[in-house]
Amino acid sequence: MEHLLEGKKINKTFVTKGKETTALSDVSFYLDEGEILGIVGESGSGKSTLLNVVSGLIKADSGELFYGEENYIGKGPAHTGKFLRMIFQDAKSSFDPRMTMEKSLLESRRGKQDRGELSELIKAVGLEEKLLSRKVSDMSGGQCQRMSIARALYSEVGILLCDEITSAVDVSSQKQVVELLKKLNESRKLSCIFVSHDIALVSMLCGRIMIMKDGRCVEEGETAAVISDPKNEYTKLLIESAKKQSF
Amino acid sequence: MIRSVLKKLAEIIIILVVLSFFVFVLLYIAPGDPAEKRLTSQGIVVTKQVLDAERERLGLLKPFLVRYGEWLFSVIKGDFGVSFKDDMPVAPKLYKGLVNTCILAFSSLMLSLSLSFTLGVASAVKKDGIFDHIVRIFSFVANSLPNFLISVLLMYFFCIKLDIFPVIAAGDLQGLVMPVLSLAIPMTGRFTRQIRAEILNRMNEDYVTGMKGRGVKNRYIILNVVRNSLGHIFTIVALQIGTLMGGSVVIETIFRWPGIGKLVMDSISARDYPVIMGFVLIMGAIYVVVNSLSDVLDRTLDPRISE
Amino acid sequence: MIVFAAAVIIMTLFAGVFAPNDPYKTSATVIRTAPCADYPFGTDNLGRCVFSRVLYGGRTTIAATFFLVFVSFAIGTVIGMVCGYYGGIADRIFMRIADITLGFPQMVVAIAVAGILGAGMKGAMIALGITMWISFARLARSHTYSIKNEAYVKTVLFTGKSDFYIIMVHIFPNLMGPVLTNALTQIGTTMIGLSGLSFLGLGIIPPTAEWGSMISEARAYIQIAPWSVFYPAAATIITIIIFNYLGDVVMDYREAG
Amino acid sequence: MKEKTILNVKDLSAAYEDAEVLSSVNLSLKKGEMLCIVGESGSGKSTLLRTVCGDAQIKVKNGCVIYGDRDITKLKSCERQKVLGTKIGYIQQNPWGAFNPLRPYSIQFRETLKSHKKKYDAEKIAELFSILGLKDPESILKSRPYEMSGGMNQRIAIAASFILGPELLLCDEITSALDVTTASAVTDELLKLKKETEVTIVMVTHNIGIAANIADRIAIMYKGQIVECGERDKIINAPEHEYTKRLLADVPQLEY
Repeated sequence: MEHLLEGKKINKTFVTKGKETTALSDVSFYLDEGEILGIVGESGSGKSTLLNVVSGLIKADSGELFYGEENYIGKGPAHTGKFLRMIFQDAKSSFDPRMTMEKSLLESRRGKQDRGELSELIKAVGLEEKLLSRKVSDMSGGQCQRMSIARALYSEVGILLCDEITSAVDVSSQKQVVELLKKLNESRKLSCIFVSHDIALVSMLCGRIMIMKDGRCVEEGETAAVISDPKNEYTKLLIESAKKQSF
Repeated sequence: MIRSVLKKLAEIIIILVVLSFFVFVLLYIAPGDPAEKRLTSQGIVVTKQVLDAERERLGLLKPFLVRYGEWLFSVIKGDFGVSFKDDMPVAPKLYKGLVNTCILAFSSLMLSLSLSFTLGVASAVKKDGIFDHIVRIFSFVANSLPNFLISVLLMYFFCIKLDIFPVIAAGDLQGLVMPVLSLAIPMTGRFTRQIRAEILNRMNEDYVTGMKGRGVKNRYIILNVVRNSLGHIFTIVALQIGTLMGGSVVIETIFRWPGIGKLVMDSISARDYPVIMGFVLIMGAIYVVVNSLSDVLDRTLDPRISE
Repeated sequence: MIVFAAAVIIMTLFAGVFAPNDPYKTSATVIRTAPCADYPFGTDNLGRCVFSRVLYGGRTTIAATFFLVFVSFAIGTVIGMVCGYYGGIADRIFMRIADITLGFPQMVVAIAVAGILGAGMKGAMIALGITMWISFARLARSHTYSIKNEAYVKTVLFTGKSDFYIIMVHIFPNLMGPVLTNALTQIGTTMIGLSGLSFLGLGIIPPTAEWGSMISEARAYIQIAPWSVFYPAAATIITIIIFNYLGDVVMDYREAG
Repeated sequence: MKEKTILNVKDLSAAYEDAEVLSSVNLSLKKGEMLCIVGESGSGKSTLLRTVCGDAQIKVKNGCVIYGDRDITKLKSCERQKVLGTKIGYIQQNPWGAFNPLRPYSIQFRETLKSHKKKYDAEKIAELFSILGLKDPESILKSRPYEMSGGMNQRIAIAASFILGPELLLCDEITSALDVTTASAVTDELLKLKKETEVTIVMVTHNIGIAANIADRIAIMYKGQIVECGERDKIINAPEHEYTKRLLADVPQLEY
């Protein structure tokens, strides 16, 4: 079957201070249309690097990346921006402090602008239209994060890459953002890769899950199956720790 | 560690070679004919023949790179050529001046460093107290005073009005006081401000809260903060070496202190190129070496600083 | 303080209006006159009005300072932004040069330039500018680098906008604040440097009025006519203090957020 | 367990410069219990701990904190220095926030102990280290904090607090900066230490899930006030306040 997005044997090594750190080794993944894929790992597991490689912000050392049939490895964000958008952890710094929300949103679309659609989208993400005239300093973290989802939607792409997008907001906003993604996934067939360190959160949102550790994918499968019957030792430990935080 | 020192050493050498090349190029493109200048200054009537002979003698007719090479080699051997003014070798003059300048610069550096370190740390620890306010005002004003102004004013009050110190510094201890003060006052102001800011900055680090939470005595906390700041304070000092050099040229000229700065100021009007070149090269070398040293020191004291 | 700064600038800018006498008119009859109604700050060795010369001298110093700071600001910011944005080998070479020249003895450069080209405003400006633009470039570079890594610039990358657009619309306006603050704090330092060089005879050449050179000239007869040293000295110190204070205030304000 | 109150916060209001962060907080601590204060960022939970420690930036507007029979918000700094550490310990969120990152642990342990006129006892340190799962205490003590991982540093910070034998330990989000697996290990070790020493612990956290698993009592903070405080079971199973209910509903739960 043809996947919407697919990565094969991606490798990436960073060199800092003359020391080499392997961030990704032979990582493969796929994303189907209308699916939300969760990637879980702790800091240094390579999950964010993977997302950056997929988005084109970082160039991989080797491997292949497919959007449909097109191999786009080595292409930068100017190219990948035609079919995907990335949403970052720090919602507040995702907006130019000197620009109004409206300008930021309009900037994201390549084609013809449509203000009617814009105000519709703002409502779809659960925000008020008057926020469009605000600057980032007058908005809360949760509002900003929903605004950046609206911005990605306005750019008319079908794939969202979410990098720890709920880590910096409080629990109620976190819940709202997750529910919003679920809703958009159903209503607009939005496909999404959702990276997080919080396996509980991912388990609520994603149909399929990938566990990463030390630059490798250690386990992958249907979320329910992985959580109820983990095969990998590390996955077991992760789930064990997560259970200690639930009630 | 050894690798990084070697790297630094190689870097210093490259910088010095580049610097010497620039100095030589500047000389090459300079207007005026040194041979002619030299002859006139010695009172010889300039004819074509005499001029050519002089040029030949000074080696001005050889190709550029050959001249540069020869000059560089003799400089490495410690020979900076002969003065255009009096045909005496330049190196001993530069050396003698350098020793005097070092006495002056080093004394004022030590004076202002010990003062500003004490003031800076104390006012940072007692932030917003009366003492801190006084130190801040003093250091702000001192930092705003050009040292040529300070020396003129000091000279007027202490040497002319009160007649405590000699107007012309003869190179002895008594003559050293005024020049040292003139150099040290603005520098103390600058250092105090920077050291105070540095310490305050480090006082905000999380571990200070952590130590207080364990009831660690203030004395130990301050020592920890100061210890961590040392590397950066050395860098601050090293970066001011340039200002110190410039300042000593001014001060030496005003107080007629027989240092290298005064020597070079006397040479500028005479277009005595070998002296000027030697001066620029020596000053550049000192600056580069001091800054590389402070860099190495900073990295040793704080290994977190990345390459 | 802004009022004082504005007053200093206006007084010197319109020196022609405020000056009671011609600053260059020598007069053998009024040599070294103590301050009086006609000559508020007295006269110098050639009988020139010190007050008028202080005003005109201020114009020279302040104009040269502003010009120098502005040129350094423009050159430094552009180079800093380009280096910070594109990175790569050119950036690394630039950073090495910047590390070395930061704090490079200006006086040594001035002496080298003056020794070869002869004394003059040009040499003094080159000597000061050679290290000053670096401070702007370093600042602009580090801010460009961090802004470039901010999520909002990364987000714009996906829209396929040109580098020029990103630099002009997103980076430049966001680094103006710190860079302009630096410009303000450089004013005092530049004045100290310029007047110091003139004092040594490496900057402005007499008879053009300039504070440093006025003090240098008058130093010789300070015992007989101390006013001809004190007034330009006071003018220098007060002006520097005003601009340094302004710089401090703006800096503190920015740090407080 | 004997129900003895060791700390009493009465009607406490406090502010940073002009913004009021705590308003009329009442809280009493029983000896030997584990109290978790749960709240979101900006709720004032960390400020509450810092007020007890006597942060110079926080101005107490009203109320008091009674420890022993004194109001510890009014202590002079030299008196406070004697209380902090030996009587009341404090550990913060940043794992690198307990020690000077550039100096070996051993010197810093010595400085800590010397400040309270106590002897350096290598055996006792080794014992604490082994409970905290730190192997090879000697080589650890020789190393410097910047070379160590966050989990290691937080464990050593806990050891440094326990070496002084405090009655009361204030923990400010001490596991929030750590990975989930490390965090749960550190929490387990802290509980082990608590059992051995019978220290009273106040644990501030934004994660009600952690509180539900380790607390005896839970206090919920919202906008500078304690909106609800009670036994763990009561708060988790039968919350009364709207905010508590919302918090419990919004926390992600492992679904399977």
